[in-house]
Amino acid sequence: MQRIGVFVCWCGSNIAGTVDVQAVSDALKNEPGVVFSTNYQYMCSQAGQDIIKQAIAEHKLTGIVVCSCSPRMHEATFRKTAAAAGLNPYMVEIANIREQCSWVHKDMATGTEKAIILGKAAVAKVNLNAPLTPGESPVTKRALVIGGGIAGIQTALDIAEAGFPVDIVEKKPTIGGKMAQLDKTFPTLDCAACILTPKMVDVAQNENIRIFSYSEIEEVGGFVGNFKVKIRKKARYVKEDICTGCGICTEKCPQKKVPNEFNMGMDNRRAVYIPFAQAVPKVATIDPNYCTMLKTGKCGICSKVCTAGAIDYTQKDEIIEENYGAIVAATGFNPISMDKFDEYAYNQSKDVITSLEFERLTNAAGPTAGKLLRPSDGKHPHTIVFVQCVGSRCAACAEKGKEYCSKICCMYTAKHAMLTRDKYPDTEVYVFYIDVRTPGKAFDEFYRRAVEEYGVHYIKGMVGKVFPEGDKLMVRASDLLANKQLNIQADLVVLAAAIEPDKSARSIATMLTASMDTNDFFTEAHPKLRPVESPTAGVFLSGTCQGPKDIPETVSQASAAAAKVIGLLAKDKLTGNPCVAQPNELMCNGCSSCERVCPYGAITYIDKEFRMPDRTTAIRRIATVNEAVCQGCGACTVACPSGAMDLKGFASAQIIAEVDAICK
Amino acid sequence: MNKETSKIRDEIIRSSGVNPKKCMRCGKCTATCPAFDEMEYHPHQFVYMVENGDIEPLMQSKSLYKCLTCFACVDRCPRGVEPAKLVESVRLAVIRKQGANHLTSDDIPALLDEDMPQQAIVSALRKYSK
Amino acid sequence: MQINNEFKPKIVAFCCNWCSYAGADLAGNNRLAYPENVKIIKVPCSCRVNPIFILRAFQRGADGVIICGCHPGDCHYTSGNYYTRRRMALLFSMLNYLGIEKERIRLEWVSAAEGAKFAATMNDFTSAVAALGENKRLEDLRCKK
Amino acid sequence: MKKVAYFPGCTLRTKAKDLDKYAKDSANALGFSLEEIENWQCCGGVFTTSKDEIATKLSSVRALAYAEKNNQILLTVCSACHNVIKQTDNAMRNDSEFASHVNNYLKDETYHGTARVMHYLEYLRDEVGFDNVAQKVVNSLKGVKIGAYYGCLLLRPNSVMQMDDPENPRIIEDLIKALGAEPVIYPYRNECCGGYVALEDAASAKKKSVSVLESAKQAGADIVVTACPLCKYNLEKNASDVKVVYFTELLAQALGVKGDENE
Repeated sequence: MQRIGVFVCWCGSNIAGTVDVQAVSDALKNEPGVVFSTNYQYMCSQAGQDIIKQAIAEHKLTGIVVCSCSPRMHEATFRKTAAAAGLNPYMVEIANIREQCSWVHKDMATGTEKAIILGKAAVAKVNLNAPLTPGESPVTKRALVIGGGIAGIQTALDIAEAGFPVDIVEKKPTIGGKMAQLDKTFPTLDCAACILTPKMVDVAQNENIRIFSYSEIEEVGGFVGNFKVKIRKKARYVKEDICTGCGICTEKCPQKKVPNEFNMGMDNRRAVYIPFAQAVPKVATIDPNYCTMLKTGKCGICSKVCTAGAIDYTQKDEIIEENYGAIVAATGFNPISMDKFDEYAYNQSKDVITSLEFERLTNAAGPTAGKLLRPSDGKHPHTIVFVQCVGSRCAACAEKGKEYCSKICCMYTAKHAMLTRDKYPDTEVYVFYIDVRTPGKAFDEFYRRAVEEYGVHYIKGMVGKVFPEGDKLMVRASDLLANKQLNIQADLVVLAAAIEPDKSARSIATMLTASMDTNDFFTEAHPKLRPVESPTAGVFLSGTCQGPKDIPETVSQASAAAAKVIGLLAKDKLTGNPCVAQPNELMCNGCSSCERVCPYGAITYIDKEFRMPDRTTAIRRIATVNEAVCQGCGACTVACPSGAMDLKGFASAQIIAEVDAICK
Repeated sequence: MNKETSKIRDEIIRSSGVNPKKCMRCGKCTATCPAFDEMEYHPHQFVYMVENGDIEPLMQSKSLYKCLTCFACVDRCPRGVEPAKLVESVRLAVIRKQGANHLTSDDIPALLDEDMPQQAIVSALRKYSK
Repeated sequence: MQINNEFKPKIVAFCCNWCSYAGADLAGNNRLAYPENVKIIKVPCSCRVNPIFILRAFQRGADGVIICGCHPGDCHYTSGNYYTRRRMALLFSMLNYLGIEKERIRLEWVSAAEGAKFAATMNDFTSAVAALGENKRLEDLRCKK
Repeated sequence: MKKVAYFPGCTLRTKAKDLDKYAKDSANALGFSLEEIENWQCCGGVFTTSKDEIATKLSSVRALAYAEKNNQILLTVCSACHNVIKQTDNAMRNDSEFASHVNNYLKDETYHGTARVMHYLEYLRDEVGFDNVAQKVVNSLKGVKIGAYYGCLLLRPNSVMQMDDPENPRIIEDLIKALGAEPVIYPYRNECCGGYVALEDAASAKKKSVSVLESAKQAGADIVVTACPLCKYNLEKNASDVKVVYFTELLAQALGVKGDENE
């Protein structure tokens, strides 16, 4: 039999105003198991907590009921109080007589009556409580970063700097991501490569960082502190440890007609390639879709010219298994396809390009060596039209565009317009905008400079249609402020395509059991207060996989995610939730019903030897619960046909006792 | 906005099924309108003016009979506003009044040439008269 | 004080810890009144609610039982509320077969942000149950001679 | 021979007899026959978008109900008829209030939204197959440069018409290729010709039609094909030296069923 103490809180007048607290403590005094009952003005205060501690000692209490505010408010407080007095913290139950009683009822009589019933239910439950000890699990002191763009790079560097080992998994042959493709960065106009490539080198040289490039996540198991991950290292047909990155193979390969994805397909690369000069790792990769040797078995030139002997046509995909304490998603973004927006004639004219293609056209390492030339005829364009919000803020139909604002386009378009006018003052530049959105440090000043100093024509209105006519592009647009329809004869049209999460994000989210929104951006645990954590413990978010953001914002978020990871990895052990499922071995018949409903894969089966009544032994298959994996939802307890599965802290008998107390 | 105006506005919004509040003022409808030069009020103005109950000038305007119903604005609007349907509902608010048909069958012979297909006549009558 | 002889149904509400219980707290924070007949039992997830608990409540004289969980897709445990939805569909039809009116049992999705919905739901449910009058008790045949 | 329910439309009985005749003859050559539905009435030429325009849509609904009752595809050739019937079908499927209003008028001919409206072009693409059309060609149009003129009615509103990419269509170009000719893509092929406004404001229609034809001519087209009598009228009236013909005429010519005058 328990020895229960009841403590009724007044919460000043919050409770005492509508509930006769004395009557409640008197009524509960007579409940089975109750040996002490009192009330006090503020139970959560130091004095109130002392009353509880004193009563535990004086009356040798084994259980406690606090009738007070919501357990979401002070359950932890009173559990600590009990623990300080030597009582198991899970012997404390809260009757919520504030949020669910005094605050929603006006009448003293009804409030008091309900408070008594809620108290009785809590007493009935505590009578069946048992001391619980939370399990502990060790923390694997290694982090995984999925994605090697600027977000993944920054997160990995910060974690490594704190002394923890980090692995970066990048599906492309090199890290660097989208930032590596950019020319200059707003609002300071420093060159992207100049600030990114040193970081890429830091990553390569950091002893705590391993890079798995040309690799993908295959499988994720385990839980916070103890993730088990399988990584598929795709065959690149080049021995990474031997290749010196000299590039001779990439010059001699006879297959010259492979669209170069790094330059957005605006020029060609070979079948064996290094994406760009500053690639990390600087190792060649053979593209199996184009390599003649791999496809037909005839060629082998790259192997012949490689003095290091790094080419290996027999290489196979390799699966690497590694354990991690924390995982960071940094899967990034892509511009959306322009196929559904052919009123802008993207598929009808080579001279209609996206902004990312424009970046490559102005980049010194791009297909035109940094000279702004039209893709169709290589001529210098004299009139350029930029169109903003192509596919962003588009709510007409889901398969066409994105309802959200892509956030970065206003600024990079201002940058493109400004740089064009700076380098080629003979060029007329028009920007069609719906709104110019430039919140950010020195952002609006930047945009105004494009207008005021560089003479970019900003026109409030939208382009309706682009007609490719001869070697010109007739741009039909509106100028809303002048109430005019404009027809501009342009040489180049640049579309600010909306951005969307990388297509791989969804399958990665599924593997991580991390949730996503309808746009396939990862959701954060709390939109304001926990912006870099996913709701799944141990999974963190970095960069544009969580929502559109520019480089400064991405880097801040990347460092924030790293701080969270470091906080986790700094712990030696994680304390679990003791309210987990527990099977009764004698009742379990090994039917697997519980295993099938468990969302966490926490239930497995073992064969155990039992002594039978006739003194023989029998081996029976029974369920066991991994307490570190179980999150305590209770789905298995209902699925179990024999009633063998129960949930600690929310046992069937306890809940039935509460039901009985309420219905009495 | 007085009661009468707001009644007309609500009726136009109801019968067209267009929600002008969805408009984000990008002007793509006007940018794409092939009848821009013939119109005094342009598609984005129809949306804005209906929303604000500024409907009388629209009802007086010849723009009502210049819209080609080509649906370019409907297809290209990023917010799904469908300005052409609004133009039609404003026009209906005019021609449904007693004796306010814009075109009657008596007007037709003068407008015809020998190649004019029936399609043009029935279409115009359907759009311009009740 | 007015003497109130009107029928006051006993109502048991099972609320999941993450959404609906927090929704009930929010109703309290905003002082949104609902009938005192409603007594809440906290469960970690709506999928912890065993049909036996509901039958037990009807055995012990409850006039109505309501189960509240997170909205579909928002379950803290990913899929718990989907289990609840399927289980309750079966249980409700069985209760109907036993002669318990379908208005006496309800499954609702209430998020942590929906304090107003919680209060409105409880008001609505209580008046629906009150309109039906007292429930007949389920009896356990095993207890009869 | 497979029979297909066919809605010809008023203009095909008068000014656009060619569009109709060649469609029928070509169908026969391709192994299907166009069976005119009973007691059809003029579709009205344009779709009235207002939700409370009921009477103007009844003729289309009757045609749809006929196809539904006989469990048939409802085939159209004229762009305008196709646009009106397809949009009416869409309203009947998705606006239940409108549908019940309409069905109240139609005692024995109520429509429940299950007919399949197809344009002749779609039928050639999806049912016959352009490959099969190409095999039946006897007079290849090799070397002829043809610009497809879609106008607005075949493609828009795209959410309803669902015929092709509304901004970069290819269905007529694919047919032109199947007939052995060379399709010419020009930017104004999905711009409006001026439509029925021509009746009142010939200048407006002229401006639009001239832009279309100029665009086609600049791109090198010798002939422009259309599926719409009104487009043909507007373009021809303002024609420069580009010939405007119905796509069915071209088809009949390639299939060798046009009659002797051009052979």
